[in-house]
Amino acid sequence: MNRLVIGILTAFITGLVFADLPNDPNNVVEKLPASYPDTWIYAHDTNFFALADGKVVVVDVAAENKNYKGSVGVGQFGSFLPSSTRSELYAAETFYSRRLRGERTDVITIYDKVNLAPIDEIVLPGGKRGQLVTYENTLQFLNNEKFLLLFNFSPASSVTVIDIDKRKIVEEVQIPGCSMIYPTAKLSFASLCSDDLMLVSYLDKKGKVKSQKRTKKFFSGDDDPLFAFNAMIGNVAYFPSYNAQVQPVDLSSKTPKILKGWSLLSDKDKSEKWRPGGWQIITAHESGQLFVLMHKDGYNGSHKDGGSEVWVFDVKSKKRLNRFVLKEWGVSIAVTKGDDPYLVVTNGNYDLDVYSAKDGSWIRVIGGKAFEMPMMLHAAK
Amino acid sequence: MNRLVIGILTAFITGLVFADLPNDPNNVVEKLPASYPDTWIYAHDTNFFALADGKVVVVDVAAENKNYKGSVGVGQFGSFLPSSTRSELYAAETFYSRRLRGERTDVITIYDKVNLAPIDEIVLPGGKRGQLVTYENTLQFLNNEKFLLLFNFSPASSVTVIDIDKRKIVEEVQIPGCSMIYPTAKLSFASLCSDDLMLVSYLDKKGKVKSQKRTKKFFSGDDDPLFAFNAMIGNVAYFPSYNAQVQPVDLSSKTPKILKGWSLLSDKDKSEKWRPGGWQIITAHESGQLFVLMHKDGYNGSHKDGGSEVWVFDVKSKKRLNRFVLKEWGVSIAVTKGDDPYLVVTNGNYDLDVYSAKDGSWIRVIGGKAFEMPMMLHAAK
Amino acid sequence: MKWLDKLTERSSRNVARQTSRRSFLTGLGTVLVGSTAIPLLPVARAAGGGSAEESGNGYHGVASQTTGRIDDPGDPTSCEYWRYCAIDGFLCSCCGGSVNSCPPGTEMSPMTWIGTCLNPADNKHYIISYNDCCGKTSCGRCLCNKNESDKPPYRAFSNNDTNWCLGTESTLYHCSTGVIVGIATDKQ
Amino acid sequence: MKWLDKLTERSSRNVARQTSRRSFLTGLGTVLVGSTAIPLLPVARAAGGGSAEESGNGYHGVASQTTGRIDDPGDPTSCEYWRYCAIDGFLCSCCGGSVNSCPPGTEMSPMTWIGTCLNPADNKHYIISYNDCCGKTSCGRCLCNKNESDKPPYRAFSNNDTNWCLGTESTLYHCSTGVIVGIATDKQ
Repeated sequence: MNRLVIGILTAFITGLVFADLPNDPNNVVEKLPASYPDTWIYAHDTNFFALADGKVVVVDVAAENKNYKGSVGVGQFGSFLPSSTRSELYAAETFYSRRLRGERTDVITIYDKVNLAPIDEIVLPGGKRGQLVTYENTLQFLNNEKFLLLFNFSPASSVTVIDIDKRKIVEEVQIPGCSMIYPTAKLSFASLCSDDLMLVSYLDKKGKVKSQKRTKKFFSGDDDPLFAFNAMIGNVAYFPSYNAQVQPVDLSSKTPKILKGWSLLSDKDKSEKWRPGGWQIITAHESGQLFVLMHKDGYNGSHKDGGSEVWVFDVKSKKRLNRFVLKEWGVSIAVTKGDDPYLVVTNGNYDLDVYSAKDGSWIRVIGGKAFEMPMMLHAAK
Repeated sequence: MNRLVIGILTAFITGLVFADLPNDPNNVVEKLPASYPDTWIYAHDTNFFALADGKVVVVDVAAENKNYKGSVGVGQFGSFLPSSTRSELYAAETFYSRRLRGERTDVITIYDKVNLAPIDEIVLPGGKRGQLVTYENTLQFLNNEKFLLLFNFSPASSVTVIDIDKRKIVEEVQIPGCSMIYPTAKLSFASLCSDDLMLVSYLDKKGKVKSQKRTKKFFSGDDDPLFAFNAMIGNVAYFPSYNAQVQPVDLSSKTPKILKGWSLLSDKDKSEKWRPGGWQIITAHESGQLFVLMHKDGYNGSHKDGGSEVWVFDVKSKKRLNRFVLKEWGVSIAVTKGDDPYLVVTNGNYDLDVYSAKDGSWIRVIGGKAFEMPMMLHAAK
Repeated sequence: MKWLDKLTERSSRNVARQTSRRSFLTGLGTVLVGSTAIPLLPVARAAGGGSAEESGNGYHGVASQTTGRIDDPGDPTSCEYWRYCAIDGFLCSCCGGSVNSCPPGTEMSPMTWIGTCLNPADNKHYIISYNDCCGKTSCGRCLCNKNESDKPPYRAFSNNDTNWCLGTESTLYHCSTGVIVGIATDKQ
Repeated sequence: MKWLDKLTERSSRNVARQTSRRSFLTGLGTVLVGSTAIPLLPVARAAGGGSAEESGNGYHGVASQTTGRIDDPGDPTSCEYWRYCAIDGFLCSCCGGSVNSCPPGTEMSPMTWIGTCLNPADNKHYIISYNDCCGKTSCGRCLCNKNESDKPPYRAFSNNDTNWCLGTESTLYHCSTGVIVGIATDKQ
């Protein structure tokens, strides 16, 4: 616009007689609904450049605008889990009296969803909370969310059982040589072990351990390890392997049923060395679709490289339904539930790309330094 | 290189008979000298993207290689001061029992220079430590480094006096309407005040306040405020103003002597609206040279914009000696002491550019995500 | 809470839109023509090409908003929005709050610094209180620093270098609002 | 302490040098030709032009080093240095330590994860202990992630996702070393 036009516009606008803008209301703090829509996800920002200062951001991936809803602090390799039966969020963290040093206090903080404010905390003794780059299965529910289970690593492995109704620790289950918490039936959970099998721990109604049992060996950690990430469809957990096998495990009954595995790859895919890679490399939609983040030219060590495509499989037919070429290189993926699911991808710039999970069309990017490194995306379940 | 050449080279190299590399020594932690060379500076990274997690990095600007010597945590708008008489560093910080919230503890931590490890701390009561984007004059020595003085803001202003020999708080001096600590004679300090003057506080030998006195008004906070940053040459503090005046204040005697000010600008400079701007916008060399970070086309609000040039002045003749055009836009500047001084510039990418302070020639860049935002550069004094 | 712009490489790429001339970035490959920054260097130029992801606010991955009022013009997610003439921090409008409200779980500081900004719609100056929202870590989104009539710390209530998360349960700074608290009658 | 590469815009500009093919960045405007990444997109190309500031290690503002030994070839500030075949974190060589020592004021973790890396000088496999240095905040410099034979967390001592600042006074992770602890006799 030239100066003349600007002048005319200015004269026009300032010629209007406006009443003064009213003073704003005082001291307003936003609130969120008691339960969140299916299109809201929790993006866990591990923040490697200030590891103690991680956070979880609540994001509405369906909204073009005002999609950053709020945040809670979850730092120092913290674990996070949203409840689906209570209006609560759980964050397992480690604090020091002098931020970086001094006295250590491990805590599970309970936040309410409406105010994203802490309402209580459970102090964890022993300084043994497992600190890993954000994994989903380090903090899990059991018994219809009556129990909260936390993975410990000191480097001895164990699982702390917390009664959330009472907000009390009720048990510590030793799981030597094993890792992670994969809930099976109402009162039992499995863990993946270094000797290529699962250890199943059975609890009683009070959360005390009753017994433990090892499955047979069903994979090879030497030759083709299963990722510790999986995707759940119904009660079946789908574990991908480094070399693109899928190992389904039926977790509906007390003792996991190891189902028949299959390969994600055609002969052509194999010759091109397609493999799963990235951080959170697998996700699913309840309709029976599995989404896997894939990269070409895989090699020993490429399993965390991320991927250029997301492949969609039907778990019944074991057929590939779709192959989405990502707009930007992907690091982690999650799919929202419901009839109009979104595929959310943490991209290589550490922004979130939102795609249609139906056809892979790109919809929007959500970022702008909202996160340093949103490694883990929790979709509502 | 083609495959053949690589093959030949590989054959050649592997054809050499090497002894096995020895095992490395175990558990080695580096140490630093008890006093640091003049070419080492302290870069205070305020880290706005994780404010609680700031730090100070010790950097050897004279070294091309291994110039990152170590770091200490100084977060949550912390203040930092290196000793020149002891092998100690002082950091004033604020901690919370749950990192972001919970019980507040303000502390001055004492680090030893050799190990960059905390050796003691002084707990500060009252939760009133002044939290500002890093300023040099919020933490200062008095009485040949026997006293350490810390600025408080709650929003009442005061200065806490600490006896470092005893590591005990000895006094709190109220400085209502004033800010910062500019040491004058052995047992007194000045502060800049909202009513365009300095308040001088006089202590006794134990650090207790004896009396206070206000200077006459000598600048205009309304029309042309003095920056709170200054540069010291001998006992004279040079305060730049927003509009490029320099106000020298002689701090050698108990009561500051307001010297005659002068302008940094020629008529041509004025017509081009050159002004000081950035964060730490002024620094000096003991030989009598003043360095000011300057930008063109100044306006109301440009005083933190940074600058494209550093102008060098002789404070005796009040003449501009040099005009260094910076390789990258500058944010903060500091000059090291000695015969071969360096001009260190925090640039717009938040790396450090190192120049010769003699001729302005660019020497090296030090960065690589070593800092998020090194706003304040402390050179040895 | 006040500070200077963080210049990530991203922001230096989006220099033409993300930053006004009031930024360090003017040194990084741009030249000022009137009030518009024109990228000059190859890097800036390569990245300066607009795309659907770039909203008018200049923050990649942050969609524009409006106030919904013709007499309160502009985009509250943009550093150029009129109320932000002396703001320094992350815009709460990008962080789960709005121009006059704090994100969930933060606490609005009862103490503030004050600016006086010109509303281009009615050509009146308003007194803006830059209340900080406190108690969570840095939001990180939409960092914006404007310093119109900002004074040094010895004029505390006109200073935006101070952490104004004062009188709150926690002094952790999260983001800043721009709340209208009155008309500045003594300005033209 | 192990993790994936942080991709700032800076690193995506320096893609050809900073990252090997073992990086997310291969999706951001590069294509692999043999073992060399060639930048394709204009942004990458504009930034890819070498300058004196860019040392061979690919980290802008970090000067190269050598071990001083012909039988220990490479640059300990480069992610491509042979000992780093399964490292994940900030290289202590860039942080005031070295390939086998911790920066001042940090504590070396007594527990580690183990990699087996091929020394190209003698074509032997060495057992590398990636001892973390702990007790200060993230160094931030020279982030490097390689995962040769890295296993999931249930094979804990071959896993680099775990915070190995264990058994130290503080579990804060600062940087990682690559300490030779032996020859791998069972590898060719």
